[in-house]
Amino acid sequence: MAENSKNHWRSLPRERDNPAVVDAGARDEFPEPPPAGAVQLDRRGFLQAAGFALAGVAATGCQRAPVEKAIPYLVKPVEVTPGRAYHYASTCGACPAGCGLLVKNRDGRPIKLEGDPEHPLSRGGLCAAGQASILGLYDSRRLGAPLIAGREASWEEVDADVTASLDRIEAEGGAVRFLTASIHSPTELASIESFLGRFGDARHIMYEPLSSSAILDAHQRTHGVRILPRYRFDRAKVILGFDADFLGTWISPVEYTAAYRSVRNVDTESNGAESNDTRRAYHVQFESRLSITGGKADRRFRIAPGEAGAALTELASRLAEKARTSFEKGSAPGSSVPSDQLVSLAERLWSAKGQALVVCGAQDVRVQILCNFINHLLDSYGSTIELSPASNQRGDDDQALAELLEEIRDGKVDALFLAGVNPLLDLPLGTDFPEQLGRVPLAVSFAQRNDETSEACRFTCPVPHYLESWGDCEPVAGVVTLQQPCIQPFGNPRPLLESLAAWSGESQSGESKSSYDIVRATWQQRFSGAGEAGDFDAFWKRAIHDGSITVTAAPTASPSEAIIGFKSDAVRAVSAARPIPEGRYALSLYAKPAMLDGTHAYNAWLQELPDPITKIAWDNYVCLSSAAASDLDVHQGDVVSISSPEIKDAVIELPVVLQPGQHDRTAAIALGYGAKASERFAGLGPKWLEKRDTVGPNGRVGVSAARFLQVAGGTLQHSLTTVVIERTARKHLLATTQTHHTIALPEHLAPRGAERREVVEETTLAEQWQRLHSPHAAHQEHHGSLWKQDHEYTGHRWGMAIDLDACTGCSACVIACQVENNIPVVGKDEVSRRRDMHWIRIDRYYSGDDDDLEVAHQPMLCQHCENAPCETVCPVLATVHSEEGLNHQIYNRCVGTRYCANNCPYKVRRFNWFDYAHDDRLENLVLNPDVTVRSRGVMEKCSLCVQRIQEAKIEAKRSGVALTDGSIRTACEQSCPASAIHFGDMNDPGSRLAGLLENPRRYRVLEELNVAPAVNYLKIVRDGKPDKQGAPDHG
Amino acid sequence: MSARQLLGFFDDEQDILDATRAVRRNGFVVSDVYAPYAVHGLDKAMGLQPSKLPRVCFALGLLGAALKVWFEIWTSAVDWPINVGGKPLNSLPAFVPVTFEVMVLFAGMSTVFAFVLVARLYPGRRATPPDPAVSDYRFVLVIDETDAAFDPEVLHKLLRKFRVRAIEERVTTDQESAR
Amino acid sequence: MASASSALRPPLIAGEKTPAQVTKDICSVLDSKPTALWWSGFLVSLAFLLLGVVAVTYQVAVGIGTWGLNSTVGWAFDITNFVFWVGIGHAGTLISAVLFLLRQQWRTSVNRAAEAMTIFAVICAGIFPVIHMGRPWLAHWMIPYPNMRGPLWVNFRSPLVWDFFAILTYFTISLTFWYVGMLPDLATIRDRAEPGFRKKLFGVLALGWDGSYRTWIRYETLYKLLAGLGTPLVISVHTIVSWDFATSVIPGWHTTIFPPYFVAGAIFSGMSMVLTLMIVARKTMGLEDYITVGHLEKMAKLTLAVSLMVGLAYLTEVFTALYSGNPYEQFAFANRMFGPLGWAYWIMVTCNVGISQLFWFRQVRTHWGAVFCIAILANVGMWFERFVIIVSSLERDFLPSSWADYTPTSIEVATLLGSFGLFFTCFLLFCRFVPVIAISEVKGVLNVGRRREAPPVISASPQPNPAEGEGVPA
Amino acid sequence: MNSRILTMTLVTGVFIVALMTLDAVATWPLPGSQQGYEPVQPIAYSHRLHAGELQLDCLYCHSGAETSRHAGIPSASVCMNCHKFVTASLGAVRAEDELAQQENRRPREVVSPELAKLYSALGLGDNREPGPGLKPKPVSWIKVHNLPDYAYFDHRAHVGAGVNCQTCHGPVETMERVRQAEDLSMGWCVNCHRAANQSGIAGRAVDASIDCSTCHY
Repeated sequence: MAENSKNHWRSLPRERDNPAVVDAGARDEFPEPPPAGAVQLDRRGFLQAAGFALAGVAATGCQRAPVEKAIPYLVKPVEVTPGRAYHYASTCGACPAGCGLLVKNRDGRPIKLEGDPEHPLSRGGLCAAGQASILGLYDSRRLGAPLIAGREASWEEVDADVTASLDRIEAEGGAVRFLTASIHSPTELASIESFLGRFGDARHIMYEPLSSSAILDAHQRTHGVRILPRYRFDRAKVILGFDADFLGTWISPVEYTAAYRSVRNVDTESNGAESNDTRRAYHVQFESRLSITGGKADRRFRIAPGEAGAALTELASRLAEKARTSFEKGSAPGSSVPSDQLVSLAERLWSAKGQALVVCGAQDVRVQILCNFINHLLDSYGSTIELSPASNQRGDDDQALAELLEEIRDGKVDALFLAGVNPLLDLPLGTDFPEQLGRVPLAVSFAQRNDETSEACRFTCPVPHYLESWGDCEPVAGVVTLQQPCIQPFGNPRPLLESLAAWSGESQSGESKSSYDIVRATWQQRFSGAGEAGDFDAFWKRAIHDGSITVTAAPTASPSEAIIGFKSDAVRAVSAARPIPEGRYALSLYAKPAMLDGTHAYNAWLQELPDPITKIAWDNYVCLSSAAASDLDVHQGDVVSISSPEIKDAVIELPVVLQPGQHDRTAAIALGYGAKASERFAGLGPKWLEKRDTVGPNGRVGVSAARFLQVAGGTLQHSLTTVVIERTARKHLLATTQTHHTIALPEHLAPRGAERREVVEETTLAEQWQRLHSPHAAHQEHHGSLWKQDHEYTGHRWGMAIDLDACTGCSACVIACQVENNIPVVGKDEVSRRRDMHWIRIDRYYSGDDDDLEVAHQPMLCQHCENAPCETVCPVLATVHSEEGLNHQIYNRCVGTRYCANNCPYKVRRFNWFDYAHDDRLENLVLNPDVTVRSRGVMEKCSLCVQRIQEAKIEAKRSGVALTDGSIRTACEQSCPASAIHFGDMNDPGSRLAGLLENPRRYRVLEELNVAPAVNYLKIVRDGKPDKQGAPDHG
Repeated sequence: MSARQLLGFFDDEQDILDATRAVRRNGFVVSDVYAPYAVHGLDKAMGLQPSKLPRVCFALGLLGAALKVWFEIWTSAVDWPINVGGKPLNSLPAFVPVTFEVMVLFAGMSTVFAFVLVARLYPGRRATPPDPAVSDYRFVLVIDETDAAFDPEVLHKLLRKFRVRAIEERVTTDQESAR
Repeated sequence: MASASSALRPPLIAGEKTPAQVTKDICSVLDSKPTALWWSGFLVSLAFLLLGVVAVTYQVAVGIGTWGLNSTVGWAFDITNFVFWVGIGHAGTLISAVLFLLRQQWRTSVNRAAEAMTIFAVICAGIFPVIHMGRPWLAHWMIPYPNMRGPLWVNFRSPLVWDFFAILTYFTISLTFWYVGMLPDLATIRDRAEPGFRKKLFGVLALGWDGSYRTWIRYETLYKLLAGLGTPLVISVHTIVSWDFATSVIPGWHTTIFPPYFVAGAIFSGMSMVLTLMIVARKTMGLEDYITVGHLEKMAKLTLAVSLMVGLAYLTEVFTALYSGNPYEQFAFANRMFGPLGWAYWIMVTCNVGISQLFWFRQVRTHWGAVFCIAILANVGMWFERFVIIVSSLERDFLPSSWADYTPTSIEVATLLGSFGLFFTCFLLFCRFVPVIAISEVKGVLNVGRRREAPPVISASPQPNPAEGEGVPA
Repeated sequence: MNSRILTMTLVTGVFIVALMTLDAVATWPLPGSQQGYEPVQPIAYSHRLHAGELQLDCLYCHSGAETSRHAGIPSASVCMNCHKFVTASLGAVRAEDELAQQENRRPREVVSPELAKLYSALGLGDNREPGPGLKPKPVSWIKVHNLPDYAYFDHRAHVGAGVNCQTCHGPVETMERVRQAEDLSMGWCVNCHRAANQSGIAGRAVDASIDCSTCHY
């Protein structure tokens, strides 16, 4: 940790020339940990006394608090005021979607990532992975220095070796390959290009484990240019999804969620209308396993993984008729979807011509071509699908990848550079691949951690976290965002750009160009090239300040002129899917919204985040429909062994999870698990007598299913394999945070007439429309009070409204809350004991049957009841009500009787069963200095981010202006991509919240208890489904 | 001063009852009776006033309750009024249980203290029963030899009627037995 | 006169004892060396006590997480044990106070032991609310003492604060009652003891009691007063304990029947525990003459009566749920009976209402073995009653999403055993050092139902009216 | 009548005992109260001199107090604003001058030992110039006013409301070495807030909430 912590304290690049502060950092920020007793005493003081580095010294006697030192800067940076937060605009590097960030810095270190509301794509949202990526910055296991054959080395050595062998290869004209994840940084692309330029046989190959390359290939065939189009869900009125989890994991979920919400919101007049032409977007999802996208769909069809083609063919033929285009439908339809459904669907699509959008996640070029064809017939290109400006969020090319792997096997590659990828984890490579990779003369891996791939490479070059380095992004042509460092790098990593610069022979003198110069240079050139008006420095300053700018897309970025009209000759009907052999199951390998492809496997927050659908944390598993499970005679938690006749010696063992709404012949397994990075979680969590370990028998979290991926037909296919499933005798403990999955009570216990709990309320589009246009407002139940009312809320009265119709369950809010409020990670055992500490719990309820499953997500947090049952029972006044309607939990007063939690009807209170570890002093830097780190034995719960409220109020007082609505945004609200959460002042008639309280969809959970929650919910809107409540006026 | 006393020793509760009555009827002054256990009616026979402890009990019980209810209202509604679960600051009904308990505590304990005070019982007090067997089975009737009119003969005769086991005369100087 | 009614009233104390004999019989236990039986019992209890101490120390050192609780089920063994022990603690005061006021003279043989039991049970009970806290070292914050926090007082609306005061009062009053009741006997021991430490010790404890009747009369008044205070106290204490649940919002807790329900249950469990201990005592310490089959039978009858009350409470509870039309309540009870903890519910019903019906039969009532078994089972049942009420209600409350199950850990089980260890250790020590039977009170009832020897030949005394001879003071 | 007297005595007794305990307990200090804490600082900086005699505004050095939760300890560069030129007390300089006149030589520069520490901290050599091999090393002051970790105090709010620094920090301008004047207990804070709500601060009405979340979150 020592070398990682080195000079972390320097807050900004321009402090670089102040060795004094560096030194201060080196010596004083991280003293030897004081004796156990004292650690607890000053753990938070260490963070709290902002602007100082507090060195904890062991307590001098019991009564006296420990001596705390205060070490000021020698020369204080201008923008750093101890205790004041300041924000930098930057770009998220957690995935290639490139969402906008506002990095909240405190005392020279980032402590929270917030979505950038001005960002043209993400519009203020930020996903769970993005929120959590800040933890990677303070990861004490990151590489601090380059490795040569596993031994630490200096950059000089590395440069010498690498350049030497590069020169040799150049001379011999050897093959140089550069394998990266999708890159949309113009500068990186350019410098890789220029770096490879000097070699005769050089290629830059991008790939993604969750590949979308079929889409690009399809457009190559149909539009003559290999690009990923930009999908404009915000322009669609009818949305068709085929195995594309575009709200959860597909390409750019945050962007899509925001767009999707904008056309689904029934409160906006246009979407609220009933007539078909202006009603809200109608969404149909065809999928083999239940995704959060499917959960939001108006109509959902279970299809086998290979079946999309057949369904699309049928649709295509119907639409072709309408469009009077010829289309060889070929053999009889092999789709299990009732054709009348498809007919009406075709009707619907046709009627929405120009406003329809069909997206497909299948990794089969023929299917994607069909999809393009349909979109073409529906005039989607140019309206709901943009080819220019196109998206750069995916640039993967599986064909090239396949060739590369071939070359490596044959030992034809002389130099291999891997950046931001971990093929040994996420590609279906044989067990012999590592030493094949070892045989590559020059294998260089650019990585933050020593992962599977780096181990196999001779050179491992640590790259800085994206919050530590300069960079630029162009997720969509013309939308440019910058990354700027918010803290000096820990250890001594070197940005990819600088390494390339150093090796491309440009800087022989030894001192290499800084990435800052390189990025700036690119833009200088682009600026002049694009002939923008005005002076560059102004442009550059604005760019850095705003974080994102829009420029006319660079010619390379947008091949508009290359695009040709739709080439229909490529279009072929896709006959019925390959039948799934008897006794086998079609395997669908998918990604979880948090874990994605496994790049974040090191991230405890994401590992502990319950999956939005299964509500299981700390594991991957094989999902089966209940029918399949009964066929196999297995139950939840039974371990099964999964093997495939198609792939030799690929056998994995995973626990079974019963998943409603899943296709009966499909088994679904999440990718990204079983990563080496997760070995660190061994022994995580409180240590005690009956503790169980977080990692599985393989010493890692979950098991990697990458072996079942297949490279076929030029694409990396994640749902091609069919597997044999055999039960074993063993069971596996699953850490699930919700065990009862429906709002319906168990049949044999349910009182007649109350089989279903009205916790999540629903309405229909028709009813909603009629309400919206009928005079009478939302009906309010009034309960008389036994007590005389002693407490008027005259000033502010904080409250919240959560739109269940908007909520997709993506869980971004859960992580945002965890980061903001210093919520500890407790480990698998504790989670499995139902002691997860998340302040927001997203309840997920199913209703209906497998074929017509309805999913409801309900974020459940402290409801801040006006008549709070928890407060009355607390003996020591540790939880009381504030003058502003908040329910306070005072940690330092709490004695931990847990009576309040028992008496909470919503069960949203969390108890510190143990002292949860905050031992990693580096990781502690991510803690929010404005929130107490709770000790053992105290209750905690959602505070509606009272620290933000206080900050805003004090700041308003100081500057003498009144608080404006929206100036306080809770962490969850801020990060929600669907902006489903609204915090505000209920006493302010002008506030958004006040408006929402008038909304006919507004209701309060368990209102009949008369606890009068301050958190309100807006009913889910179902499309034409009968109202579950029966009573239209309810709520 | 010194007092001359005549002690009659009995073994049966009925005898001591009758004897006491008879002695007093014959105009003698019963100074005290020592008994191993409470004999019903003996107090009447001795002509003792009923104890006044109940008054102490009642008064202090009331005082305790009053103090407590005042304290509860003062702390919750006056000294630091805090909104707890939307309940009124002075939620009187919720204060009843504690008030009751404190009332009982005050009443009970104060009565006990009052008892030890009036009975002059305290740790280390020397117990001087006229006969060590008093705490076992023996009853002792103590009669003051008051004036010249006092005739031991009559008394002896009288006591013998009630199967007195023994009679002896004592001169006590301490106030102990003259209580 | 007694003789008139002797035919109707069997003697309370067997074996034609004289006061002197009584003293001898009861005190001899204290003079003699402890029996092997006593030693074995004592060592076993001590072992359990140590186990409990270890468990509690571990839990306080490591955290409440060492118990099987979770975010949904915040109370289980801890509060179950608390209510269980408080319940046990109720019989003592009941027998000494209520039966005293009701002039049930047979109580004299058992009240001392019962009161002792009360005190030890309350000690056991009092431990749990403290150790169940997340931060037990801050337990004193329950006391509204002046402080430098503003001052910040306590929340007098919280049933836990009520509990604190109730338990405190109950313990203090019971202890006083017990001690005051023992004063004459302490004097007896003092007077029998050879000069030496024992004599000195008991001399101090006896506060110089000399059996003067002027003291006796005040003593009687005091005793009556304490009994009068103790009776409502007993009821209030368990009422308050029941309010821990009744004042909450959780279906299955939030019900008005709880106070009588809990009080009945408490008396039931207390009676059973007294029965258990009585049988043990009379067997191991040869007190058959004092704790007669008659006593057992009377206790058994009482137990039967209370068990019927408990049964009625169970029925009423279910009926209320059905009749209320409150779906949450209805589900709570359906779940209690047929849900995951159904087995526990049926154990409770069987032990508390079912088996005790055997007491209808005289043969059962008078057979000490049978009585012993039934009493034990009743205690098991009562423990489960509290467990079912607390856990099954918490496991399945309002939001299905937060339903969770509870399984105890080894630490919790050890703690429960430890509390039993503590209880029996205390009780066995009590048997050794103070008279287990109220000597002076027993002497008072020796003549009940017994023909006195012939009156003196010459009797100048007027015939005492029958009423006097009858009403022998208790 | 015996017992009536008794009742009286008992009642009064109970009262007296109660009052005595109340009084006694109320004056117990909270464990960890550091009132009177007066640690020795690495550099003997005198608030009496700077804030008292020279009457420097507190906010000149503790500039954070207006704008931030923390008043902050001035960075060494702030000291240098003056001490680039002022290197010793006037007395010392005069003395050197006289000495120089007697020995008729040019007066040497006088640097007070305490200021020397400051210079060395900044890594400055002769004439306050960065010298070769001189390594800057920040001054580690000892924090005097420590609040518990769970209590949040915001200087902004108080300075903004017009609370004097001395209200909480005592007469710093008279202190050679800073001492914790108040006990900084919760009761002390709360009662000040109550008083402020009653009578306002400097005549202006203020809203000094005594909600728990004012300090605890």
